[in-house]
Amino acid sequence: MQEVMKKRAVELLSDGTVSKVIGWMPGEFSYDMTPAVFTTAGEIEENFIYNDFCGANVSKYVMKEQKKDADAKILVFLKPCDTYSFNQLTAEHKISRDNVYVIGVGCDGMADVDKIKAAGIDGILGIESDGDKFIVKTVYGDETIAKADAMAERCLSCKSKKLMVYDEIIGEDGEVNTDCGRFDMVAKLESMTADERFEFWRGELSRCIRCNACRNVCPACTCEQCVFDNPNSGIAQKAASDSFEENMFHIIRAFHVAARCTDCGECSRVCPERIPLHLLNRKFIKDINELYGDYQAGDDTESKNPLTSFTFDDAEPSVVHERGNE
Amino acid sequence: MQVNETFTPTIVAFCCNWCSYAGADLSGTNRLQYPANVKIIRVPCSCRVNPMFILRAFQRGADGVIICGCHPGDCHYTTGNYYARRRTTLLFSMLDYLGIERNRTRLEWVSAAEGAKFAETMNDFVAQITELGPNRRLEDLRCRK
Amino acid sequence: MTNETLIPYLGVVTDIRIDTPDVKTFRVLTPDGVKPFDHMPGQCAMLSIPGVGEAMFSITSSPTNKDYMEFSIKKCGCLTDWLHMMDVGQQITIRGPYGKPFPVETELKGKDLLFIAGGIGLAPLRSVINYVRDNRANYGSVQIVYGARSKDDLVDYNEIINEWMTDDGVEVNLTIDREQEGWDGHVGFIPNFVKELNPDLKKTVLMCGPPVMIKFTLQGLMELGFEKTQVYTTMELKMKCGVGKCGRCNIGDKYVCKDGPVFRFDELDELPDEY
Amino acid sequence: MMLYLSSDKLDLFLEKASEKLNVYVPVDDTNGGASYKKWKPGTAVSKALHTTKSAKDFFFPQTENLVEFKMSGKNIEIIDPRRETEDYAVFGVRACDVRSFGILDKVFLSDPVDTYYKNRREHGLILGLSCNRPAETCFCGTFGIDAAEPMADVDFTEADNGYFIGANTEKGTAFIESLGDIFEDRGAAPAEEAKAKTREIMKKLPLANLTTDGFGGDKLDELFDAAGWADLSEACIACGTCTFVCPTCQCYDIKDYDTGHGICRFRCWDSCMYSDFTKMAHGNPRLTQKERFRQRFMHKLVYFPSNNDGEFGCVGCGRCLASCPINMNIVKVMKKLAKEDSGK
Repeated sequence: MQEVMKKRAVELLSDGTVSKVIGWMPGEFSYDMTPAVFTTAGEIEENFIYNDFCGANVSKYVMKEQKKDADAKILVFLKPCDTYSFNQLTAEHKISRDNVYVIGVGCDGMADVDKIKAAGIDGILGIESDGDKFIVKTVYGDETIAKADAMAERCLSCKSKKLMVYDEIIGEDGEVNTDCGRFDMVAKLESMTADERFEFWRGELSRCIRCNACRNVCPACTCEQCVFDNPNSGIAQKAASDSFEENMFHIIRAFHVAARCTDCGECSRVCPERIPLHLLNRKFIKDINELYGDYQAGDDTESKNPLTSFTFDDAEPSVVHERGNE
Repeated sequence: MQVNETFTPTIVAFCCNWCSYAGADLSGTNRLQYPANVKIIRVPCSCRVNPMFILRAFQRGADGVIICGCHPGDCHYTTGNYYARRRTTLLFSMLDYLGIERNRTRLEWVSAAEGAKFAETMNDFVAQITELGPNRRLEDLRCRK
Repeated sequence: MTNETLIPYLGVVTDIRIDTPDVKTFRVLTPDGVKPFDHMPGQCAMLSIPGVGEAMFSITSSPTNKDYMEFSIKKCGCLTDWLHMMDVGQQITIRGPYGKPFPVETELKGKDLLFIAGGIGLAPLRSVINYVRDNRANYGSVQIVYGARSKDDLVDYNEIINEWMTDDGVEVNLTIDREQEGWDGHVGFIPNFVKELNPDLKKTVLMCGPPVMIKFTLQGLMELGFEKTQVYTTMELKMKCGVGKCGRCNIGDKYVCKDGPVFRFDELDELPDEY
Repeated sequence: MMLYLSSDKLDLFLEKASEKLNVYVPVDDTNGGASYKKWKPGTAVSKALHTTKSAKDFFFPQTENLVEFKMSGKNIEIIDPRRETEDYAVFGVRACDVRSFGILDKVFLSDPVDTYYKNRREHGLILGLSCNRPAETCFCGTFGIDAAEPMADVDFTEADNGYFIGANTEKGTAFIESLGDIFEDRGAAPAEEAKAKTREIMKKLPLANLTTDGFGGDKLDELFDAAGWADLSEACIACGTCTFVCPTCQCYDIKDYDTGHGICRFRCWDSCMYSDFTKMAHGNPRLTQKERFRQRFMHKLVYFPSNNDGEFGCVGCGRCLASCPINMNIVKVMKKLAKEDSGK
């Protein structure tokens, strides 16, 4: 896959279709790839990499590059979940679609090194892909782990392997999976008592260190100045000072992206404290689906966001009081 | 949750300028009683109530928050309350999801002519919050006196 | 009073003088009616209104003034807006003094001095000027070049006219940016004015003002033949702690609050251009 | 001869210690990380190499109240909110974190002393634990740290189904003596063997050859203007993860919070990666992420050594390598800049 991608990138650069390529460059180990912008064929030949650990959603970098130079022609490689974010950004006029050449990259789920480490494999010197296994060389000896066991948590409940936007495809396009079970955990929480839910979320959110990684990485968080950074908002706080601050930050963060969140799972991926933040976003998605009809942000660039539309016979807020466990 | 007999809750009521705020006025001129611990904040429309307002009310010591707006179809700005209805529903649902007592928040449609309904709603809400006890799950400890 | 660095003392504003439309000078004493602390010219203090903010201001009054401390403050942000709104008798908090002063007791002793100030940039220099005037025997000639946008924007105009200009051995050159009715003095920007004045190359220069003025005046001085070792300035960056620990006011490895705010230009030259 | 405590007696040791002071131990979190928690009977000590956050919280907490103000009319009352700090011990601190305390000391205990920090520092007892299974992200050796010898108040070395214990400070010796006879005496050979083994593993790690050549206080000009910063900072998303998990990052912000019945002035960790870090009413000297990104690494590799006799502001714990959302970190910075330097 990597070689095909490299070849196409070099071709598109040389024939002048694009002037910048957004991809990944290698890290120190075999799993720490960094998103990168390439401008020459030489750089791509030398440094372009794509493998199971390139999980970062690069759609937001398109926006960043277009801010620097609105007319630059950009080539971007998008995985299925990234294409949803890309569509959503296009719908919100944050990205000008015309100047982007999208190569959709088929995806069978990305690996997460934390899962490998959680399986007790550490001191990693190198990771090789071998069929449905990874062979992990470590200072403590070689280990093997099934790819299924090393798959990122978010990929286990992948909603769709279908590429929603592309100019061409490398690899194989997949299907939307309506039976992915991504709301199972939300439903499980809903079925708990209020006290249990409170305990669960205190346990998770109290670890928050307010590093803002979840906000900054989010492809839906595109405000010029975040309300939490605005000294005039009255809530600009850097402190993780008190349970209220943590609750407030995460409620508002999730609320501000409600109905725009494509459920790409980046927030949970980047959290250094591994707080399952996607469960907040998914709660909103689930509620929207149940109350206002199925809606998937990023499906296309045309349909109307459920929070900027309404029907005359929407449910009253008291519906919250009537269902589920107290 | 400990229920204190002498507990007097602090209630914040966001009232739409065009209906429930006038409704509150009407209930006053009609000498209808509603508790003095309901603090009314006038907003131009129920749709103006940012979720942050609700959270900050709790932060600053509110034990319950109620939003009052025009009946669906009667919005001064035609559609504001329809948007408010969706947003508030989602926010209330999220608060519930986080384990915050679901009865601490409420949305009611009260028109300018419904002075009696306003007083009745407030009395009922205050009773409900009194029963729930003080807000402990969404309070800012720094603000506790 | 405590010797804690981050816990401030209490101060009372006993007098507010309106200098220009956007500059006021505040006189600060402790609640007991004495000067909060001793300082040297060029040093700063952290003033704060709790709940509004805390910020670093240069101390405008001279150390030789044993009765009170003064701060000339321009209205330009959240805290300064608040300070401008307050009345006499308001308590504020104050801590300091912070930073290194102008080397008035060492390198500047016996020198002929040229002060160049633009706008509110007079605030830190006024402390030095009055210190020098009060210790006249220790220094050579004093020349002051001061400019502002208009006549109304000249800070301490009365003191300049009535005290500095009448002093022996003090030459004051004022300028404003644009022609104005009732102004028969010089009109023009400071960098050009300094060149026109063609000061003696033996003089040591103390300069403060907006960054663009400093940049061009320094260029002018170099063209006249001054050395960077002859020119001092005072810097400002965002500060929170005032004691070199909060980590934001650094230019390279130097902290403005602790190693500055007074720098000689040859010292600044060694630091990266990030200010 | 060394003191020895068998593994099954660790709980007894923690219990005895808890009678004298509060003991904090690393505990596994629900989602795979670890963090320090106060030990209670039944608390299981984590086997993790690192806690997610470093141990700097104990001396320099993420948020702490500095001073409180009561406002009435034109008058202000200043209240020092501090209460007496209790004695406490932190168990399981690795060599890198122990070194980081020395670095923090240089900032907070230099004149003028930060009394908030000093107070906590003085009440704390550090129980170090030598590493026996370092990870690929470890590079403490680069900064002259021996992963096998934490050099804390008391060092614990795992060997022979237990811990070999040695005190390095008077405070540590007094603490060990105060616990009575729960330890036995044993020959130190197994401990030395374990340490030697750790040192061997350290040599085989991928970052074992990383050096600080080309960095230091005297390299200011060439590093500041290095071309590599633009590429390195390209992908940075400007979050504060690296600074907040870092054991040596100590920048803070001071803010006021209106509680409705007073003003509480608190300080909290701040990150040079944030756009408002240096933003003032009249502008910002660090306008783009490149400058902010550069500041963080210049501080650790140039400014800090310049002001502290050549000591670097990094201890090689590897936390930023493990948690950066886009996998950019000090190792990549050092390698790229060193390469650029040698290419000249």
